[in-house]
Amino acid sequence: MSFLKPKTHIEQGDIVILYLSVNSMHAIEAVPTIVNKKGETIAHIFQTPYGSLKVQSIIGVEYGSRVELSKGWAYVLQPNPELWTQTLPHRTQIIYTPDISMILHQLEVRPGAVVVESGTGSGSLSHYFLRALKPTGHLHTFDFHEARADQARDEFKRHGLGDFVTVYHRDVCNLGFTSELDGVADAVFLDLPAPDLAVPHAFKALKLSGGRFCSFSPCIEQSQRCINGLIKLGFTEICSMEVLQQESVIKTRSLPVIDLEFLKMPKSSEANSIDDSKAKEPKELKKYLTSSCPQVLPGHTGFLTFATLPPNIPKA
Amino acid sequence: MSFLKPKTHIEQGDIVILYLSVNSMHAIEAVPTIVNKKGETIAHIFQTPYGSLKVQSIIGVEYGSRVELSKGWAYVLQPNPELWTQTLPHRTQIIYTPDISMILHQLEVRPGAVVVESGTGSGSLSHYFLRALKPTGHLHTFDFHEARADQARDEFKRHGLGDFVTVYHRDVCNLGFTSELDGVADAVFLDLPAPDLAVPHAFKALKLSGGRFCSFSPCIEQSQRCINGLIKLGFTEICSMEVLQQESVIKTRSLPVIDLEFLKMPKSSEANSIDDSKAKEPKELKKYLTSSCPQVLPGHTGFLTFATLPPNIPKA
Amino acid sequence: MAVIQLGDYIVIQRQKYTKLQKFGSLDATATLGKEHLELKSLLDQPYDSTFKMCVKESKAGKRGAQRQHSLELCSENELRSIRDVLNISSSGADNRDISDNGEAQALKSSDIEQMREACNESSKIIEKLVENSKTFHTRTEYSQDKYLLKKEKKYFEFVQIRQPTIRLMVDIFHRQDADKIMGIRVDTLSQIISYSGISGFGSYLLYESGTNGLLPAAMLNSMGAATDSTLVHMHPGNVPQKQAVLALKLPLEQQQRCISVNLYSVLREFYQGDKLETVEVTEESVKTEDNAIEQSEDIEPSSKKFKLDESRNLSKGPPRWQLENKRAATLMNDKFDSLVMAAKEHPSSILQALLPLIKPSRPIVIFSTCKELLQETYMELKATGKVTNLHLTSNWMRTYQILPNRTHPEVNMSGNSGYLLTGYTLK
Amino acid sequence: MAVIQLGDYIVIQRQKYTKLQKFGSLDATATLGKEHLELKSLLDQPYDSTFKMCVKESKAGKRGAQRQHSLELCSENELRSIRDVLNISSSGADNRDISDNGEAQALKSSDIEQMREACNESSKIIEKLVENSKTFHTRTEYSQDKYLLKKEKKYFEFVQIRQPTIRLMVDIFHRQDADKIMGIRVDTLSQIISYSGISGFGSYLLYESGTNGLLPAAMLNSMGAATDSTLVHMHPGNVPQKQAVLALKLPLEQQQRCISVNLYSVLREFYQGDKLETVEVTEESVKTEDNAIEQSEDIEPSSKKFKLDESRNLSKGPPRWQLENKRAATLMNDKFDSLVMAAKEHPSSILQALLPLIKPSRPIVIFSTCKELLQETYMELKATGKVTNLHLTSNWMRTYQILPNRTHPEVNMSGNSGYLLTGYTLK
Repeated sequence: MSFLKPKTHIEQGDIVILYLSVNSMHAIEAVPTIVNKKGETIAHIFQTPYGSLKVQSIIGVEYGSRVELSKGWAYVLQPNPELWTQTLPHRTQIIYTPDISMILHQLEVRPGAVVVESGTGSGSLSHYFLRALKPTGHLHTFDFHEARADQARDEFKRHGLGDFVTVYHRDVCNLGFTSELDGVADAVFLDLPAPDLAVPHAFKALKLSGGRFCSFSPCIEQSQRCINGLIKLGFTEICSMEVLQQESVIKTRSLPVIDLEFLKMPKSSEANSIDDSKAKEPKELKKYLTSSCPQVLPGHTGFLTFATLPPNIPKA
Repeated sequence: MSFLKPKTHIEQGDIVILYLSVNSMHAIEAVPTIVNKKGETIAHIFQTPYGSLKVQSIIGVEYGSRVELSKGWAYVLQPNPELWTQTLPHRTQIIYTPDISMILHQLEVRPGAVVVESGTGSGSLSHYFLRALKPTGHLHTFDFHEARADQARDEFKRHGLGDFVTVYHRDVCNLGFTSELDGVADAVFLDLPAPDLAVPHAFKALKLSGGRFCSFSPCIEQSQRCINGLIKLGFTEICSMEVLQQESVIKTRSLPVIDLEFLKMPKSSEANSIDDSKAKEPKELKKYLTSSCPQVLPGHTGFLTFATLPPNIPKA
Repeated sequence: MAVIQLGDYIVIQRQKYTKLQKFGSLDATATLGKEHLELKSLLDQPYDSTFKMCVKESKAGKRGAQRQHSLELCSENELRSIRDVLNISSSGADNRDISDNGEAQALKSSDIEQMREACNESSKIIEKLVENSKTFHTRTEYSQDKYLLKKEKKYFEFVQIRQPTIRLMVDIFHRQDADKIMGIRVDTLSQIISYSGISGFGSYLLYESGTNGLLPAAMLNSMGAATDSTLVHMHPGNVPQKQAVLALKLPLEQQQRCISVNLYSVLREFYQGDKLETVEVTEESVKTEDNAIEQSEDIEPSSKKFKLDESRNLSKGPPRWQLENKRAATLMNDKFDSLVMAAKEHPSSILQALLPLIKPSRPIVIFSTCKELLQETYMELKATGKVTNLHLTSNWMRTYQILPNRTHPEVNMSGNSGYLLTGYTLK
Repeated sequence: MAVIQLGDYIVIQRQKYTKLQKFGSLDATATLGKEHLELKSLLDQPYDSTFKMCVKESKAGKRGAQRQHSLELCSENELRSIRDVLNISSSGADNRDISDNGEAQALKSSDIEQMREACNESSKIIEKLVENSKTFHTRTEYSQDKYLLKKEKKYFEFVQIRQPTIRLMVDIFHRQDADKIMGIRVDTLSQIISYSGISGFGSYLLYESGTNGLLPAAMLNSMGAATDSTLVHMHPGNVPQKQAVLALKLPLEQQQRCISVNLYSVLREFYQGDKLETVEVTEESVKTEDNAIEQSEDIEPSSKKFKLDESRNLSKGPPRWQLENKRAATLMNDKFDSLVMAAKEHPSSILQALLPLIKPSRPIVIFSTCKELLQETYMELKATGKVTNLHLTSNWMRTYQILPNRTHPEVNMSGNSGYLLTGYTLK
C-alpha cells in the first residue's frame, strides 16, 4: 500500500526499498512471514551482501531510517516510481525515468487524466502514469501477454493503486482498445513492435475534444511507419525525439605541479645534492573537484514520437 | 602558395587569414593590387569592421604578427585546412573538422596514400586530404558541377597544391571514376545524394590489396541503401556513426552567498538597524570558473559510414 | 469546450511560432514580427480555433512595413496546405545546373511588397514567386520543399489560438529567453517533476529565484485540481513571479494551495513565530510596488516594501503576506514531502535552512546550470550524511526530422539541459 | 602484400574482438579468453589471412576448460556465415508465447561442453543448440538474430591476422584499458592530428606522460615515410612508452625522425647546453633498467638511471640519450610548427616551458580528461596574450546499427571523449 501517498512509517504489507548503496537496492515486502517452496510458513529473512535482515524488525520503523543487517546496515526508503523502476522484477525491457518524464510531460498527464497504455510490460511506466493521474483520473493498460497482465493487475492492487487502473489482456493491434474506451482518453501511449497498427485504435480512443499521443520505438523504421499513420488520420504537432541522460561521476583529482625552472640553473655538485633531495620530496599537488561520465553510457533507449489529435476531427 | 608547408613570412600571392576575433576571420590574398569590376587596377584594400587594411603592407610580415587596421588591429595567420574551412567561400554545404578528422582517421590517409573523392564541393575536405597525403600521395577529386570543378582546380593551384591533385568534372554515379583509376585507390570518399550508385565504382577504384571506404550522408535512408550496396560487394567492417563536437564557452560566474542565520535572532529595533545596513552591503560572492555549451549546437551533420574492402576480392 | 475570455492568457500560434499573450482588453493587440493583430474577435470563440489575418492598414516602419490585421474565424477548408494548393510536381533530379547568382528570382523585392499589399493570400504570392523563379522547377524536390517552407513562413496568414499549458509555455519561454526561466529545458523540467514526486498527495517545498512562474505552475499542474496537496513556494523577491501560474487559469481552490512567500520573511516567521507578531504589525505601511512579472531584487524586503494585494482590508487585520507566512510556517512545522530548488544564489546556505524542513525518505532535487556548483554541493551533502542516493545528471535531447527518404536528426539542437542533483533525505 | 614475420606485432581478430600481440618467437601463444592459440603457423603467411582454430588439448581451468589450439590457414569457402549454414527461415511474429523459465534449452550445459570437445565446428554446435531450443522457432527474427549472435560469439572458431594500424590500435587500447592511453578516444585522437596539423612537412613537439606510444605513433604515421618532418617527443619517465610505435613497423628513417627525450633532461640540455657537457659525461654509468612498456615514474631521472641502448658503444662516445638530447635541443632552438600536450601533471608549468619553443602562427593542442583543468589553462593562456583563437571542445560520438527494419543507434556508447584546448600562437 506504500505507493498511494507519502507515509512516514512502515506498515505490514508495504513494499519497502532496502537501500544498500547507489548500485544496490531491493524492493521487499514488509511481511513477517513467507511461505517457502515446500508450503511451510517461515520467518521472512532477506539476504544481502551485508548480511541478513529479519523483515519483521522493520515494521513500524520510520521511512528513511537506518536498519541493522547482520553484517552491516541499510536504509529503508518509501518506494516511488523512480525507486521501483530501479528495483522491479523485469518481465520485459522497461523504459526509464528520463524517457518517462518526457512522456508524462508531453502527454500532459495530471490528476484527472484518462490514459490508455499498451503494453503494460513490467508496469514501470504504469506506476508513473498512476502517480500523475490519481486520485481523480484513470489508467487503462493493455498487454497481449496474459501472465504479464495478471501479474501487473495483482501488483497494482498490492501497491494500493487498484482503484485507479484497469488492466486488460488483449491484442490491441488486432482488436483495438474495446469500444467502451471510444472517445474517453486524454492521452494514448504505445510501446508496441508495430505501433502503426494501433494508431487507428488510438485515434478512436482519444476524446472528441482532442488529446495527445506518444509512441516509443527502438527502431527508426517503426517511427516512420507510425508517423505515416498519424499524418493520414489528421494528427498534428508530430515530433520525434531522443532523450539520453548522462550521469556525472564526481571525484577529486590531484595533479602534481612540476617545477621546471630549476633546470635553468647550472647544476653544481653542491646544488646537485639539493636538487636530488628536492626531487624526492613529495611534489606540490593541485586538487580539482571534477566529474566524468561512466565509460559506457546508454547510447539509445528509443525514439519518442509525440502528436496532437486536434479537437472535432470526425471519427466516422 | 601558403598551404604547401609551414612558412614564417607572408609572401606575395599567399592566402593569409586575417584574424579579427573568434567569430570573425577572413581569407585574403596577399597581392598589392586587384582589378575592379571596371577592369581598372587599383590598390588592394580590405575592409573590416575595425577599419581597412592596405594589403600591400602585410607582404613580408611574419605570420602570427599583429597588423594595424585603420580603426583597430588584427592578426595575420598562415592558413591551414582548419582555418580555411572556416573562411572559404561556400559553394556547397561543407563538412567540418570533427567529421573530417574522423574521415581521415578511418580512411587511414597518410603521406603516399591515393584517395578518390566525390564530390569536390567547396574543396574543404580536399584540403585536408591533401595535407595528409602530400608530398608522396595523390588526390583524385570529382564534381558533376563544371564551374565548381574549375574553381577548385584553380584554387588548388594557387594554394601550391596543384601537383598532388587531379580535379575531374564528371558524373561519377553514372559514369564511374574513369578506367585509369581502376585499382589505384587506397581510400574512396563519397559525399553524394545517392551514394549507393557510386559504391560499385568505389569498389573498382580500390586496390586489389584492399582499402577503406567512407560515405557521408545527411539522411539515414541514404546510409541504409549505401550499406546494402557495400554488403553485396563483400565489404567488411561496415560501421556507421555520428560525431558531434561541442564547444565549451568558458566564463566566471559569481553567486551571492546569502546569510539566513541572522533570521533566527530576534529583530530588536537596535539589531534591526544593523540588519538593514547589512542588507545593503554588497553580499559575499563566490566565484566559479565554469563553462556551458552555446544555446544552439549543431545537432546533426551527417552519418559517416565506413567499410573495408578486404584484399583479393575478384573485381570481374 | 473552453472559450476565450477577457483576462485570459492565450497562446498565439502561427505555423511553428508560438507566443504567450494576455488578452487583457478588447483593444489588445498582439505583435508577431511586423504583424499587429487585433484580438477583439477572439472573444467567446472556442480555444484551438484558427483565424485568418486580414490586413487593415500598412505603415512604413523602421524595418519594412508594419501591418495591422483584424482576425476572422476561418473554416477548416481554408486550411488546406499551401503545398496542396500549388500542387508542385515537376522536380529536377539534382541541383547541378543551378548557379546561385542572386538572379534566380525575376520579381524584384518591390514587386513582391506591392503584390503583398494587393493580395493577402500567401498561396497566391507563393504561386507568383514560383512562376517567376527561373530555377524552381530545376531544383530537387528537397530543395523545392525548402524553398516553399521558407516562403510559406514569411507569408503564412493564419493563426491558431490555444489555451496555455505547461508544455506550450516551457517551449515559448525557452525559445524566447531561456535565462528568464533560469535555463530550465523541457527535459529537465519533466525530470524535476518526476524526481520530486509532485502529485495529488503531499506537501511540497519549492525555492526558486525567478522562472516567470514556470516552476510553481508546473508543480501546481501536477498537484491537480480538487486534491489535497499543498505547495510552499519560497522566493527571494518582494513579490513572486507568477506569469505562468496565472496563464494556467486554475480553479481558485487550486491556486490557493500554492503559498508564495519571501524566503527571509517566512524563515523569520518560522524561527521566531509569535515573538514577532506585535512588532511586525505596527511596522506595516501601505506603499506598494507592482513588479510582479519583473525579476525582483533578491534582497530581504523590509516589511514596508511589501505589496498589499488587498489594501482595502488593511484596517481589518494583518496583511495578506503575513497570513501567508503563517500558513507556510504551519506547513513548515509539519515538514514537507519533497524539496525542489532552483537558486540564482549559492545553494549551500539555503539548503542548510530548508533541508531540515523535509521529512526523511523524501526526494530532493536541486537544479543549476553550473556543474561546478552542484559538484561542490554534492560533496557537501555527502559529508552531512543526511541525504543518500545522490546523483548528478544532465541530458542530451535531440529532435528528428522523419520524412520519406529524408530522415535525420534536426540540424540544430539545444546545447544546455542544465544539471540536476537528486537524492533522498535520511532520518 | 606484407607477410607476417617474427618480431612483428600483430592484430588478432576474432569476430569483433581484436587484440594486439607480439609475435616474438615461434613458441609464442596468444590468449583469447579461454582459448590459447599457437602462433607458429602464422610465419610468412600474408597479413589479413584467416586461420581456423584447431583444438589440440583441453585442460580444466579455474573458470571452465582452457583450450590449446593450433592455427590452420583456411580458405574463403570456410567463411560462409553461420547464418547461411543454418538457413533459418521459420520466424514467429512476436514473442508473446515465450515464457522465460530457464527451461527453453533442452541441452544441459554439460552436454554442450561435451559436444564442444567432440565437434569443433561452431556451426554444428549452434545447429544443435537451435534444434534443442524449444522457443527458437517461435521467436521473432530479431530475437533469433540476437540468440544466434550470442552463440556465434561464444563458439566462433576463426581468427584473422591483421597488420597493426593506428585505427586498429586505438580501438584495442581504448577498449582494453582507456586509462593506459589517458582516455584518448578515437574521435579525439583524430582531432589532435587535425588541429596540430601534423603532416609530411614541419617540425613538431609532443609532450605526453604515457599513452602506450599511441600519440607519437599517430603523429609519426601522419608524418609519413620518406618525408622531412621531425618530431621531438618529450616524456617524464626514464624511457618512453613505445609499444604502438614499434607495432607500426616503420622504416628506420621514419623511426629516427622521432626523437624521444626526457622532459627534464632535455630542458637542462636546452637551457644550459655546452656548459653541461663535461659534467654529464663524467657522471655517466652503465646501470640500465628495461621497463620500456611499463609506465615509468614521472620524476627527473638521474643520469645514471638512463637506459643505454647501445652499451657496446659506451667506450666510444657520449651515450645515446645524450645524443638525442642534443638533436632535440637543435630542433628546439629552431622552434616547432606545433605543440601537442597530453600531461598527467598539471599542464601550466610545462606549457610555460614549451610554449616559447613554438613559432608564431602555429597550432597548439592540449588534451585532458579534466575539464576544470583546461578551463583554468584557457584563462591562463588568454591572460598571456601569446595564444589566440582559443577553443575548448569535446565530442559526442555514437555508432548506429543499420539493418532492415532495425535501424537505431547502438544501445551503448562511450561517455568520455576527453577535452581539447586548441589555439594559435602569436608573435
